[in-house]
Amino acid sequence: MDDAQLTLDLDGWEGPLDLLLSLARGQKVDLRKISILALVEQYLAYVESARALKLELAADYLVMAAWLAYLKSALLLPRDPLAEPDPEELALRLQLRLERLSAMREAGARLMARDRTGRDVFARGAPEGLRTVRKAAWQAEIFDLIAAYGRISARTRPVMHVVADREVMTLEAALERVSMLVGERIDWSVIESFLPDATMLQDGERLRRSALASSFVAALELARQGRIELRQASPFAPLYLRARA
Amino acid sequence: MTPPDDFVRAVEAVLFAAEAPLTIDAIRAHVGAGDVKSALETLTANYAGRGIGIVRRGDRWQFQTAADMAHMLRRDREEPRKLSRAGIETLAIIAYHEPVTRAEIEAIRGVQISKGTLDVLMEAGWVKPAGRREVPGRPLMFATSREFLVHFGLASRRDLPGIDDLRAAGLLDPVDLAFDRLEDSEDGGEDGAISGIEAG
Amino acid sequence: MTPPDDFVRAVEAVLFAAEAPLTIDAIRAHVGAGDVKSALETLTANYAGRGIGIVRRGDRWQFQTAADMAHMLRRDREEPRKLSRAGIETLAIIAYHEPVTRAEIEAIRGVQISKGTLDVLMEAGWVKPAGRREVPGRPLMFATSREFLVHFGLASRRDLPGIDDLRAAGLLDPVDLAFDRLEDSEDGGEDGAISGIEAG
Repeated sequence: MDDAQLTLDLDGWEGPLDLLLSLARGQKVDLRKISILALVEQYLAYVESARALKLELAADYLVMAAWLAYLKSALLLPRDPLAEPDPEELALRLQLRLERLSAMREAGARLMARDRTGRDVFARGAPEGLRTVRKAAWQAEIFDLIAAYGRISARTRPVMHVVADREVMTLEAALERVSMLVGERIDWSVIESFLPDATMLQDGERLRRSALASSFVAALELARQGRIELRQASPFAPLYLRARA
Repeated sequence: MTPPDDFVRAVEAVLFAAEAPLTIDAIRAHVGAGDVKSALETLTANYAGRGIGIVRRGDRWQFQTAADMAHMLRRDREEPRKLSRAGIETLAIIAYHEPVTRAEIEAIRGVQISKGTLDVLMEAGWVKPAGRREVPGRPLMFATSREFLVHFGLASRRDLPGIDDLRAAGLLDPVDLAFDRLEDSEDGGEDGAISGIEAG
Repeated sequence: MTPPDDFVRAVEAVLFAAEAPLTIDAIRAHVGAGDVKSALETLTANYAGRGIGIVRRGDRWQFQTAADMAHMLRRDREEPRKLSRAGIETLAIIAYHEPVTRAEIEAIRGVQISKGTLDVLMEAGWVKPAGRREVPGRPLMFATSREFLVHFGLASRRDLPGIDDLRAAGLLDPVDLAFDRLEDSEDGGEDGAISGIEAG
């Protein structure tokens, strides 16, 4: 690879390591047997020629050039066993890096040369396609069902009130009671005194009112039959009863 | 399959990769000179009885999956889903009152039901149409199915608890009703007995 | 040619109809219970030497045309986009070293990766982020995808060209590790066992 070609390819380098690898390949030996010193000299010569042509080199290339110049001097000077880092070590590391880059470059080329889908091999042009039909598996428990019916019943059924039986005093009973009691009385007696003792009975107040109504009607009936007399001073005043003499 | 010669292989590959059925001329444009028709016949014979095959549609040829394998290309995946509240209430009404029309379900439920609700119940296989009511409009009636009994673990509909059972279980005591009753008794009113329409 | 049994035919039809490579589980979801793997092996043998065939790509299987039919099929087709040199090298480094960080890629190439390079590889669907390396800065790692295997016709990453030789030669180990090993062996120590960062 001559200088002219290197110059032409200036834009093509993928960094200083790439340039070094190309130069190393120029030695046409296994990278493990490469002369690092020769490689360094080639690189420095390339950078010099680029400068002579007033080509702008990226900073990476100049940094590498400076480092290689240091490596070159270290390799040429008599070996100082205390020198750190050991120039042989630096040279070996550079060689290892070149090997790795080279390996990946070859791997990339082999990868690209494979039978690639859409270029060399093809999938089916018009596949029928596979379909997955989602189907609901409906779930409900018996409790949900029963509870739902309970809920509907409670919510919507007409609520019917049934009035419980309760004790009343019938008109017949009142007639009998009033006609019997009135005969035992000598003087006028207020109608309430003919009622049964309400406090003795369960639900007494209700029964007392029923008895009052029935006894009043009974009193009217007995008066109509001429068996008793009624007396009341004014509307809503106490009503008195007395047996007819 | 015995490997065919390269010309037949080429026709096979071209037909496979094609995005639409191909005429013999179109195939030839890819594979070059050769007896395409005879290659297609060889391929048709090669694929006889396999899961895929070569078919002719008019003057065009294509690969396609065997007709008896079509059902394999589609698969059903069951996803568990819970019935909605409307769904379970509608199902309960049908179960307790069947056969019952949609209007009757709505009257009992006190709320309209959407068309989808009955569809879901029929899709689930729990409800089926059960003739028509002989009244004006002849509305469709619905009833529960055998799958309904199986799913809910019932020997028959008589196994469904009656209203008295529901009451005993407290299932007729939703919060609002119980609350109303509490208020009544505080006012000194008597307990209203609910006269249940006997179900079943 | 003996036609295969119905289970093998079903696997054949499903794989043929699929729009993308299928896992064994996906095939089973369509064809039902049976030895899918053995059916795939039967089919692979059946199609050996034909114009189309069955290949494994990672844990998925697909039909595709035979590689030697490429010249018949390229007609009228667009070439896949050409990758830049940086793109090719970066892809190779990721494939052979995955998972790998951007800094590790740059160390091998001796140059920074321009922003677009990884984007192009990810856009092509060949490279995907693969978690973060648990070191300071938690850098993102990259790895190849299933589409990478499909596109480059690899049954698995073990099929990457020359990967075994590269690993055996220590060329997939970082420079520091390789250097230490060389030093060890020069110091008369036993050959350092290759404690390569296991790929894949």
